Amino acid sequence: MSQITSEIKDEVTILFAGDSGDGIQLTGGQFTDTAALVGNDISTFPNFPAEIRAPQGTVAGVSGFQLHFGSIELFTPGDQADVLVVMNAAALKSNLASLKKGGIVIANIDGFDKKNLRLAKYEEGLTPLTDGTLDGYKVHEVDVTKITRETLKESGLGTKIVDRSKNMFVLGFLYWMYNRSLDNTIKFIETKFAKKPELINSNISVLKAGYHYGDTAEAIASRFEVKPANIKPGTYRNIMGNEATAIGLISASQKTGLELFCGTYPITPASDILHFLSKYKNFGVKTFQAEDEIAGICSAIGASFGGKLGITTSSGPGIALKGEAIGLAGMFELPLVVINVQRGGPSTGLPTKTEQADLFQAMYGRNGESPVPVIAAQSPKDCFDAAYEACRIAIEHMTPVFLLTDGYIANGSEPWEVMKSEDLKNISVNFAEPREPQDPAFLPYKRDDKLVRPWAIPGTKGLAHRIGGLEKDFETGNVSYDPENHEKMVKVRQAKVDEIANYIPKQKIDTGAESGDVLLLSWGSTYGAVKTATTKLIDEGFSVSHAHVRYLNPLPKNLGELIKKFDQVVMPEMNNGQFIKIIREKFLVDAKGLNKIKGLPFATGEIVDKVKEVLA
Amino acid sequence: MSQITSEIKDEVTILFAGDSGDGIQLTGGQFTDTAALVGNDISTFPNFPAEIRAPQGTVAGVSGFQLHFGSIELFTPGDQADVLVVMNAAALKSNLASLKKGGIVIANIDGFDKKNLRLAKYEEGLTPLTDGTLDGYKVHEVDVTKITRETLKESGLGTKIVDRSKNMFVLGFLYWMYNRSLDNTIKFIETKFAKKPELINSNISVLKAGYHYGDTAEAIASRFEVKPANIKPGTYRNIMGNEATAIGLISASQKTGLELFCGTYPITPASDILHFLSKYKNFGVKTFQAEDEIAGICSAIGASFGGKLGITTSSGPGIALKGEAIGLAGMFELPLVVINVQRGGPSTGLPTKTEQADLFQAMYGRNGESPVPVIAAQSPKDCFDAAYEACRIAIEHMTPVFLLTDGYIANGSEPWEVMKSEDLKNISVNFAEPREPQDPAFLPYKRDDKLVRPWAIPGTKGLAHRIGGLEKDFETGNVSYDPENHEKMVKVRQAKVDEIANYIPKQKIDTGAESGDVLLLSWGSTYGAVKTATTKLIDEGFSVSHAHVRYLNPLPKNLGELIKKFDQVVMPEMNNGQFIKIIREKFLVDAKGLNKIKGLPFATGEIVDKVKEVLA
Amino acid sequence: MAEVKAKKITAKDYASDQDVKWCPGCGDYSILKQVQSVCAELELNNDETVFISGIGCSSRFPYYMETYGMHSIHGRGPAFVTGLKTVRPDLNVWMITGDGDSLSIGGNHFIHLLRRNVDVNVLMFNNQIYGLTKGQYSPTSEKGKITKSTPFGSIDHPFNPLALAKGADATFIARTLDRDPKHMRPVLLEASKHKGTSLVEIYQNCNIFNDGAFFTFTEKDSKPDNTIFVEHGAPLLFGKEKQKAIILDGFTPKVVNLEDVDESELWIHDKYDKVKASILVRFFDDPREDGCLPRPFGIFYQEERPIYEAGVQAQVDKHVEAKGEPDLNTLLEGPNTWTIK
Amino acid sequence: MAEVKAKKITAKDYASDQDVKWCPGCGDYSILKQVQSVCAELELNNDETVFISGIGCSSRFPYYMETYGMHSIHGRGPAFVTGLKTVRPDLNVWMITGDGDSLSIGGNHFIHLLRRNVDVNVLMFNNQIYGLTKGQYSPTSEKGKITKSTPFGSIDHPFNPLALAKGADATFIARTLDRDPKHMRPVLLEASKHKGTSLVEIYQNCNIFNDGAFFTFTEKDSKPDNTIFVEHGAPLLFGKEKQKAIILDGFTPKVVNLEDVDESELWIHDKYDKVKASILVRFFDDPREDGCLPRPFGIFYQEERPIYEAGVQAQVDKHVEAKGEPDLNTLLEGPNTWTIK
Ligand SMILES: Cc1ncc(C[n+]2csc(CCOP(=O)(O)OP(=O)(O)O)c2C)c(N)n1
Ligand SMILES: Cc1ncc(C[n+]2csc(CCOP(=O)(O)OP(=O)(O)O)c2C)c(N)n1
Ligand code: SF4
Ligand code: SF4
Ligand SMILES: [Mg+2]
Ligand SMILES: [Mg+2]
Repeated sequence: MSQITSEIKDEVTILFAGDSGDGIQLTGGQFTDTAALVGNDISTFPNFPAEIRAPQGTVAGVSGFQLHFGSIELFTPGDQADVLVVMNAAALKSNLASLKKGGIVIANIDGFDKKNLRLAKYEEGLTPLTDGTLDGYKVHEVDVTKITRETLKESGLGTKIVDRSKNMFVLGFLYWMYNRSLDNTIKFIETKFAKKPELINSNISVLKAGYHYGDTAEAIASRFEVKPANIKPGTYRNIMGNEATAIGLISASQKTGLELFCGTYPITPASDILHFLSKYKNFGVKTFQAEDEIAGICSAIGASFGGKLGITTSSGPGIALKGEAIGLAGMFELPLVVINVQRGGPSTGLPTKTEQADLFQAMYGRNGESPVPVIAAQSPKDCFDAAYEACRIAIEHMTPVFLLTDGYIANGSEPWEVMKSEDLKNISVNFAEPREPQDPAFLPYKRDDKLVRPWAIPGTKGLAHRIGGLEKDFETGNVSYDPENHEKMVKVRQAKVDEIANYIPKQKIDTGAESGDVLLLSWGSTYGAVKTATTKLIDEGFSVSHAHVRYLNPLPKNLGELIKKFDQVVMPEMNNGQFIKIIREKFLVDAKGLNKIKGLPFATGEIVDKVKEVLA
Repeated sequence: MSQITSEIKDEVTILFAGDSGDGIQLTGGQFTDTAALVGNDISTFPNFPAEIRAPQGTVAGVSGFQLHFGSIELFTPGDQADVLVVMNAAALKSNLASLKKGGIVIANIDGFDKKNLRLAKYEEGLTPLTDGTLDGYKVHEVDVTKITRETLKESGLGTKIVDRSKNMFVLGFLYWMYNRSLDNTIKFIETKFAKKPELINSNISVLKAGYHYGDTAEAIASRFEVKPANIKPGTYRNIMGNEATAIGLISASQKTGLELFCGTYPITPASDILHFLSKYKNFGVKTFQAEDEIAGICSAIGASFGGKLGITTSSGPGIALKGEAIGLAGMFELPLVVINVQRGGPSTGLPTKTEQADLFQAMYGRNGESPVPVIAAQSPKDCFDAAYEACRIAIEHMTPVFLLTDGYIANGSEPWEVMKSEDLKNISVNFAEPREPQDPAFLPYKRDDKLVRPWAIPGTKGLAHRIGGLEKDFETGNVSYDPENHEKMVKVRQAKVDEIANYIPKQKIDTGAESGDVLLLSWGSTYGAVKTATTKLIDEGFSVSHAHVRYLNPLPKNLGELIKKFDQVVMPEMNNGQFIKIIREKFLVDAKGLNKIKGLPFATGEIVDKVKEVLA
Repeated sequence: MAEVKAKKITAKDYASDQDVKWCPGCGDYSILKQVQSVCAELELNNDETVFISGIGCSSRFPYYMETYGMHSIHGRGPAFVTGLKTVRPDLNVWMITGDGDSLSIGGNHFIHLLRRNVDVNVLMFNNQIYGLTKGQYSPTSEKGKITKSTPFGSIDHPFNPLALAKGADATFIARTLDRDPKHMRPVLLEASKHKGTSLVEIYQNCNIFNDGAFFTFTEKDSKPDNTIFVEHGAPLLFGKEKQKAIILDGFTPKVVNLEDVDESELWIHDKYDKVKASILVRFFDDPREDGCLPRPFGIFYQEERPIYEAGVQAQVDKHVEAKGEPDLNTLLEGPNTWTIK
Repeated sequence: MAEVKAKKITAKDYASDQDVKWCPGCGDYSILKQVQSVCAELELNNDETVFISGIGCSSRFPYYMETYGMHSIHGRGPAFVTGLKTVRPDLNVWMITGDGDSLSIGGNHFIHLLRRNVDVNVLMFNNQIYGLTKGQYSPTSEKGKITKSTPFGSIDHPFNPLALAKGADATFIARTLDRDPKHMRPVLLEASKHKGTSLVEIYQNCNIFNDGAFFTFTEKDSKPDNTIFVEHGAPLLFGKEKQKAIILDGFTPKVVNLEDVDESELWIHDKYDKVKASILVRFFDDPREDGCLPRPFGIFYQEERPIYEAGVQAQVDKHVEAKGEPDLNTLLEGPNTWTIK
């Protein structure tokens, strides 16, 4: 056994990549759980191919899972990887750019045979393992397939099944590299294959073989240690964004006692919200997979009319179909939450990639003056809070509400300190009271001091009334073509949305001082990258602060004030500049955009560089 | 016969109002034609009820036609009427507010009987003709029904038919009041009833009876004269906005030799474009009344793919359904004209009223970064130029183009100097040339220096290629998930639209000096009112100018410069402030909005007052 | 209904305070009247009844009913209905739609509603025209129809709405006429009793834009020979004296004189028979053509099939039973936690 | 086709240069192969052929064809096709769609395409699942289907696609199977020759999300007793030895032993017979049930009806003839002008 050193690291990013069939997501998930259990902070991001299962070995079929874990607080899945694990040539080809200069490559050499090289479209006769492509990287070639087969040659299992446990070898090897216990994964294997005991043994053997390979292989010069992070004591779980959204919605339903109805139509990357919700039938959740997005939202409005919590979910192209109905919900003044898990656009665009380019669609994608509150989630776990808050605003202010998340945080995950039901903010539901014939006539559009009309649900005695999309009288809600009434109604619908600013928190500076040279002003899923960049810049001595806006409409009342305390405003967005237009228009400040439109989240460095450029 | 004076007037506004069945539109139309023939400038605006034919006598069933004619140039159908003609009590009730203080009311007293008063919901036992409601107005009561029946008592026609010519009496009377010849209307009657000669005589008799009634009736103290306007010599026709749009489209089709295909679905107030287009089959026009708006636009894109001129028309709620397909057309980079005849919104809103509140929907109502050129028409006749220009941009720049008009100009009419085919700007169509196998591979997304890709239509040899909504490679157009390519494509699609600014006229000041205290900056159908107001303000000595923007995206290159020459910018819009947001954001000027959201066009006075307020 | 109800419920109790604004003479009035009267007969509780419509002249209907109501979006009525019924199976829901609303823009929601079998009564006012937008042809307009948008005649082959409904596996299919209130009433009653989506197509005269479209079937002269009123268990007879019958000759329906056929050959209407219904909905000849089959009215088909909202509720109930009352804290905790101390 | 064509046209001439990216083993491959081979047999000109699709795994199809192609919007294929054919009746157009694409979001356009009878070949890849979005149930999934979005089983009654198509008055209705290329080929050929909308439903195995959905109809053991391959003019026979027949007993289709019935009683398939087709499309029993009818394959129905685009063109031609070549100046001038001097 050679001399193996142990290096201590604050944070490490590992990128697992291989064919869709290689069990990449599972491998990544296991490492994540194990890291979480020892108390590392973590942040993950899976990266799926657009094809379901494109031909094995091709670049189109590569699936990736990026995991960032550390002894410090983390806010992103890492800009670039320290370690790249590749199961085949295609995986290397499509991910090498994501590896840090000088990083480690762990390559399954069986995935670099002639056929795989050809499928990955490497030049005939050349292999990147030797042709200089990997100069400057630390490369560990391992014949995973061979060793796995070797390990299980006595198992009596068929080759196909044997080969499926290759990922356990890799996992074991990485556990060794990072000095991790196998216990958690062994437990997992035992549960997972409870009904197929022969697979329990085989998988555990291969896992251990991987671990022991680390011990014995000559090649590896150092192991790494990542200490537990200084995380607030408490009980944690790992949570994906879409899961957090679903749980946030159900929590709002449970806290209010309003049955949750989700009318939706599958679309990437939003479908998982439906999948999660549909499991919780015992929470009274009703999911309706409609014939299209229009039926999805209209059914949700129907449910809201019936006095329940109507939700609809989709992504950009599907949201495009909902505009007319969102306008109607605005006229109805009924609660409704519209969730857009944004993806790369325009049109069908890049369905499995991320982007923030649907903000304007949320703000303005309807005919007429049709204001709708818009809020955005900033990280996987934050989807919970954002979804809960969207429900609160919808119900308490009787309005459709847009919740924007995106593919990056929807599929990404991070640890979440488990909340208790009691910790959740109260949401008040005000159904109109039944009336007797002798009571004064019911006025379905008469507003309270929040400018909110009553929620009068069918089945309530004496409240029978009709609603519709034609302009309505200010109080009775009857159809009205009166010009003055129309203007009054347009203004009051706007005022009602503006009024919400009185019921949301003031804008805070997230990181940095209250005034200074540069304010980084961001929204949505860029949070982690911008925060990390800000910290870095401050460390380097720059006068930079970061404010992150959850409430995009209405804006927090103090936002203008806050902005004006900085000489410059820089706004990173994963689009061609949308929120920046709102800020420029509203506050007449010459904010500068930093725009990335690559279907990928920001790297910290990109933000750091931009700020330095602005300050230069 | 009493002494009748003749007063000379520069301009007069008459508002005809009555039941939908009273022939109001026809009466107004005839007066218009006659006024045009003697050389008056004219501008008209019909005002339909939302119900098809709401119960006779009710306010909901009142139909109106406003006509402004004069010896001076006119740009609006008049703020308030000099003369209000009412066929019944409901017509008075719903239109009195539109009459100038001291104006003339001509009331058909038969329409003020008990039943009519009740239907119009006047208080029991009171009639507005005598209860003081009309104090301060000059009222002429005429028993139109009685005199009409009297006139035709020998005709042998049934009462129902007789009563239908009541409107001719009114028309005759007004011809007398304004000293007009009956000739044009007599010719019209002769043509219209060519197949029913008995109706020719009866209608002409009643028309004359109306005229003679003016001569004999004691009540009328003065006749009016409106001299011919100083109109540019030429041949004119009267044209409605929707008709002008249709003819503009057909003209573009004829000039380019591209067959016109309009895929659409009926909706008020856009349907008339379909109705007009569908008459011109001999111009090779193909209209497709689709099953919905989505099919309408998709079929038009199909036609564009086939190498023809694809058009789709709708109004706000229908446009809401087209967002996804507009995004696709943007990805396809195929010509397409999307026409939105805006109406009162949001949602179903006020279908028969006017508004300009769909600008943001046109700009941003899609997922992802999906820029689309937007232009707007400013008056009924201008719909021709705007439609033609929309086709030019679509074809020459291979892009979907939004054309915005609205209910006000779509249904309004004004004289239009007839154009000749030769006068029309050339539009160049560039189909990709066929290729032989030995030619270099065809690159469907390779751009020319305008950043425009080739139009390669099925049936062309050697150009077989596939297009789709997924992100495409910069040159080959093949599906590409490459991050850099995506950003490049997003930017180039934006640049292509921005590039159009090099192919449109610079922004001009319409009225007033190049610099000054206030710039009135407007767009769309507010043109006439703003121009009239500007003239008035200048006459009163204010330093005010008016610029009217046709090209809303991209903006004319010099707009920023032009704006900055004024101390203040005031932007009248029939919405809650949309274009103003674009101007504020882009030029960081603190423009002030003047917003009217009543389903009605601006009155000149409203604009004048606002400017004075700003300058105070 | 409360037992002490003193006053008899009448149709008027279902009329709202809004002015009815259809054109004078419109067939919609007669339907409104029958529906209000059927509501009275069924003693529906105003507060537990909901009328939902799309957009069109016909879709103004809910405004005129003193019940809960929703005038929604063109063509989307079925989706609102499905959402509402899924969470509120307790309500009595009616959907009002036009031929354009349900078969043009709303065609997809319409067929999905039928296949899902949500428990709602659908009244389709078929006037073979777009009324509200002032007279364009609709998907039920006969070919060659001259309208504002087809000045030279329409080209599209029209839908046969009931054949389409059958193709979508509707569980209750009926047709009636605005001008035959006596026929309409029992059909509406049966429809309202059916558990599932009850589709009633109502031929409705638009006297402004398509006057007389159905006069062949409604006016005294032509009605007897051009219509056949089907009744469960009775043979298909028609004609002024019920002297004509329909039989199936091989696979072809044929008109015969009653006296020429043996009783055993007669086609006995059975509303539960799928095959018969499939053929019956296809009696859709142009009445202007020679030798055409009469147009049937009545209840063509009825089937018991589980209703959608009940299936949804059953799954919820089953899971509540199996897993017990929901505990939010368990949900928040999830299956896998770790603790940092 | 040019006469001097030296090289025989083969299926390969219709394969584009793009990598085919369906999952290995997907039924789509077999369909692609047959379509390319049928194109070759028909010697279609690549430049005059267009494939248009919606969105879904199946809808990636056009990328793989060396013809003009359009991968459009989910469910909207029929609208693009209608626009294209209306202005370009000269093109040979195929539409590719999935069960979700055509029957879920696109249901309305689908039925309108069928009624209008635009001349296009529609291939509906029915895998009874949403493939591209990773496995939710579709409108053709059997009731009780467990998928990602229905972990406890679906509740919706599925569409019978061909019954729906019949209800929408389709003029060509056929069904075939990915795993029976020998059957698929002639069906595709006939479809491509039919003037009007030819609907071919193709049962397609999604081996990732719904593997084996149609194995009853495709695998050797179960196929003979569960399928019936209809042929025009031939009796409805099936079974391993073609020993079973179907007859109509009154109004009820029944399975009998061939030897037990008289030849005259046999149901002879007639693809031009509306009534027979109406009944045949309803042979849609769940094969897991006892006494069920076999599932039919082949061409169920065919009818000659004018095609939409020809009707549109005829009106244009008629008006050009009647009014002469268009004169733009006349149009610009309109009917009523006056002159100011
Ligand atoms: C999205 C949308 N598209 C179009 C319209 C315009 N529109 C209103 S009703 C209607 C058709 C009405 O026809 P039908 O359903 O037959 O009702 P009817 O008026 O004949 O009773 C149309 C096209 C609309 N309101 N909304
Ligand atoms: C407007 C819109 N909604 C939803 C989607 C997501 N989506 C893509 S394909 C598909 C269903 C595919 O099912 P099917 O048509 O049966 O095709 P398959 O993949 O099974 O071949 C869905 C829901 C989309 N692309 N666009
Ligand atoms: S237009 Fe026709 S359908 Fe509409 S209200 Fe008038 S008569 Fe009735
Ligand atoms: S998911 Fe299914 S349908 Fe889609 S490519 Fe894979 S096997 Fe074929
Ligand atoms: Mg209708
Ligand atoms: Mg499918």
